[in-house]
Amino acid sequence: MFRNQYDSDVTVWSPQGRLHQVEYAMEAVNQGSATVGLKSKSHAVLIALKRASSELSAYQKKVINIDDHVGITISGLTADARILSRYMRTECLNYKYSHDTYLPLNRLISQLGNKMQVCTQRYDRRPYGVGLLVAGYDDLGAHIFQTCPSANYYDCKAMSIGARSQSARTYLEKHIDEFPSAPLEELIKHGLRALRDTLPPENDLNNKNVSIGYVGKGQPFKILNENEISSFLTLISGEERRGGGAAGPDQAPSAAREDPAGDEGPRDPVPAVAMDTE
Amino acid sequence: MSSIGTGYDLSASQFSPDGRVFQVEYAMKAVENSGTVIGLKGTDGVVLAAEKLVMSKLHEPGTNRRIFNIDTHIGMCFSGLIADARQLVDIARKEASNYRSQYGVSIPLKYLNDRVSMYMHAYTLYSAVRPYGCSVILASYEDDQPLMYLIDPSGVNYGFNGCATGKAKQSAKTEIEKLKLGELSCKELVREAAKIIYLVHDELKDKNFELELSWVGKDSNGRHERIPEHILADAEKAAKQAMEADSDSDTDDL
Amino acid sequence: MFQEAPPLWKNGPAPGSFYNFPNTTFSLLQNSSSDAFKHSQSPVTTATSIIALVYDKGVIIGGDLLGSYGSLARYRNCPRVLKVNENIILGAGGDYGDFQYVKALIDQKIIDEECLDDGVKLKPKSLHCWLTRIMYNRRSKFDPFWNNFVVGGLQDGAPFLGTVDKLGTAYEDKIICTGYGAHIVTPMIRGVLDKNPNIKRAEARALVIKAMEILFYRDARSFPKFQIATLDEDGVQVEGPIDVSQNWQMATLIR
Amino acid sequence: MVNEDWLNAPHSTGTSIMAAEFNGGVVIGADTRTTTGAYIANRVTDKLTKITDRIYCCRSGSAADTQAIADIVSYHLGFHGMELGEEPLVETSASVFQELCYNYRDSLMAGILVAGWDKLKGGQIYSIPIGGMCVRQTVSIGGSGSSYVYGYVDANYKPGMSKEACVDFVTKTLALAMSRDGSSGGCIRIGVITKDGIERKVILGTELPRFYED
Repeated sequence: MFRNQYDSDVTVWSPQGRLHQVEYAMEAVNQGSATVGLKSKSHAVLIALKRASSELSAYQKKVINIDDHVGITISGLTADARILSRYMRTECLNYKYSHDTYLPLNRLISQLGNKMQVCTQRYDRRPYGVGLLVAGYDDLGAHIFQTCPSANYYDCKAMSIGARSQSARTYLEKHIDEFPSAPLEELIKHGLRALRDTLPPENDLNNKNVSIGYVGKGQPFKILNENEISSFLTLISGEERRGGGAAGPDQAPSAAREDPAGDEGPRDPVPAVAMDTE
Repeated sequence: MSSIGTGYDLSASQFSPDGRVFQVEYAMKAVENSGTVIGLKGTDGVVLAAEKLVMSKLHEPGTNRRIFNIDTHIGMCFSGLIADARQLVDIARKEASNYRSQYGVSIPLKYLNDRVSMYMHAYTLYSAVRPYGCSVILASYEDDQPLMYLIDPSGVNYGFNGCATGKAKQSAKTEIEKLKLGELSCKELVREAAKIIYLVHDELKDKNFELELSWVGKDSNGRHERIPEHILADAEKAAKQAMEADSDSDTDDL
Repeated sequence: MFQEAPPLWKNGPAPGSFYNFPNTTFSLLQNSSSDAFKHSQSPVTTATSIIALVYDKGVIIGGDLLGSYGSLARYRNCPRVLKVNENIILGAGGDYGDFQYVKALIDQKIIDEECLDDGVKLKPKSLHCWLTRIMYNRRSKFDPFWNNFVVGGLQDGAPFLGTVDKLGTAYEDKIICTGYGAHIVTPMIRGVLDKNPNIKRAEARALVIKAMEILFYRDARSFPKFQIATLDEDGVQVEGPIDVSQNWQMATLIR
Repeated sequence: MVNEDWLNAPHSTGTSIMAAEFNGGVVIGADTRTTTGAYIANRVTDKLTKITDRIYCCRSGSAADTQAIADIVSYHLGFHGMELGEEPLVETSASVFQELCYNYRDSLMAGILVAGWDKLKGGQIYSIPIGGMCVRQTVSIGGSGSSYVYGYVDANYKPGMSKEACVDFVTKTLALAMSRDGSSGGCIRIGVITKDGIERKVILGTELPRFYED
């Protein structure tokens, strides 16, 4: 029933020096819908694809406000993300109460990292099954951070996580040099294009399934409403789509599990080597 | 490792029939999967160097550093899981802070080394936790005396004049043994350290890496600091030149 | 109800108990609300006034070096004007033991920040706010830190000057004098600044030196050796000990 | 009865204590009187208490409080010395004293001089009065008798004295204090702490210097 005998617990090292439970938790991030974060010198933008669990349900919230200077998007287990976001909110508030200023982003993330690490080392815990993209603006400028269930975190120029996010990352890498000087509107357009690349050809972005949040110099973190999203979507609607949605072989596993139809029956997870041991 | 897979290697609180604790040995494997770090003790200080492998061009350069400050006079670098290492950094900083608040002076490295070792060792005793997946090197300069220790996931520690851990620790050690550590100053060691990291870096398996260097000693007024930008650039340039010269002479031999 | 006394030192034994080894996590001096704990605290070894003001491009803080033990001028080298980091200078009056305790907290805060090495540096407003919180917190336990703190610094390039007292009352001003100084030299300094709000550093320094002289004449807990800290775009400078230049000439006019 | 308060009064080392740096170490000294109100409970007290081989403290205030503190600190530093593998510093010792005196300042009556020698900073003296502050001094006096001799100390202490001159200075200062302070008296106990450890002696009440009577 186990894939191997070393993956039962987070407290068990495999003979290769890997932590399978942590790697499986990393997979939970790939199950979530995609989300994109990118930044210029003055702004950090988060763009997320929302899912509805059924036709009758509302779309699941993906962008969460933490403080005036920080917001996050999530991919993975939403309930776990809620715990993390409550923690981040508390930390930001406490710092503001005691220091009369915003908690610098890198300190927030490093505290969060240490909180998450504890869950990767104890028998009575499991890793948080969620990845975050954190956008923020502080004295050091705009930031995009990525956090993982492994408790690793990365300071990114741009990043995408979630299902089929490789396509978005490809887009981001290709345009990475344009971001630093891009105005906010261009930044959002880049983000939307990157996100659109993760969709299969038959689907498209609309003002219901897209969430946009941004923060910047003199701009508290703001989550756009449907009308505002529509106006940005029209800006990229005429453009030709790239073939990102036709999942290449390299993304086959995550794309398959993304399929909500689920008519293939349960299948073995195929985890990538997700623990970066740097 | 004949006992692998016999079921005696699933818990840190379990010995195998031949008297080994496999979980600790497996944790060492995680260390060996990671970029190389070295520490060199000279006449007037200690130099730490790390090979930080770059995973993606979307990441900001100069982040996720692998060398940390623990106190003004103490530095720590690690190889292994960065998340685990950051937890140890946190513990070490708290130890240093508590020591100052109780005893009114900064913590001696010998004492800190004992405490961190004890802490890491405690994680090799119970099935409810796993051993730390990292080795750390601690370095300081106190009372005009350079000091360096290396702690393994087992909680075992040794004092060193020169040490290496991570992927290429064997070849790095070979290089370090060629140096006359007792005679070199920090300024000279900076170049040697850069050279060694460049030399042991595996270009085929890991494409990009960043070189991190720090020192603590006379040149930094007893503080543990990143190496100043221009000295770093010099050392890196010299290392690259040495590499090129090396490959040239290789072809000459043919 | 019996309550275990707090430990004698961090993670150490409580009075009457054995040494707990290791991993005991007492927090220092924890008292539950049901504890009847007598706080008869009043200051013991004390320091007197702090003089501080904003000049055109920076701030200046002055204070003497005396630790008084009642009326006994017992300790003649108690520095209480200091550099916190590149952006902040601090002056303190009141109980010297409490000051040393708070100073240790601040020093460690700065070391912690240096260790992070993340490019973010504590700013004067943040320290002022933090001090206000701890001062108010302690007065709410009826066990105040018996101090006046004066925080000076450069906040995003502009001079900042703020103060907190033992009750946690805090405010910012261009001129802040504590203790006897508030009564005796504020009017003199205000008079100068009213005429010219943008005095130069040298003038500000002369003003503080004059204030220390006046206080030496009229404050029985003052001392003729003091320190001055200045902070502006040229960085932090802590000078001293400086001697008060005294003039007793008028004594000859009295007969 | 003139005074019955001694029945309930605490034993207290109404005292004259002192410490002074010289070239090579420190000299510590104290009188030997312990009083309970006006009654002399002990006329040959030892107020120079060992903390480690090269660190001593001079106690003033409540005898019970200061003995307890000294016991705790010497236990703590003994433990610490073993962990450290070398002799604790004088500064460390003072810091441990200060932590106790500060944290329990509302319940303790203790004024302590910590003096000793370590290889880092040589001879050192730290004064920790009631209230729990701590400051290093080159010469320091404490206890009720000290009030009478501040002037003498200010006038006669010279930095870098020889051992003999320093012992003489400490002895004379204490003799003056004891002659004016009713709560101090008896003999003088002297300790000289250098890199070689401590050298102790007692000057009996009959042999006290009487230079000031000339």
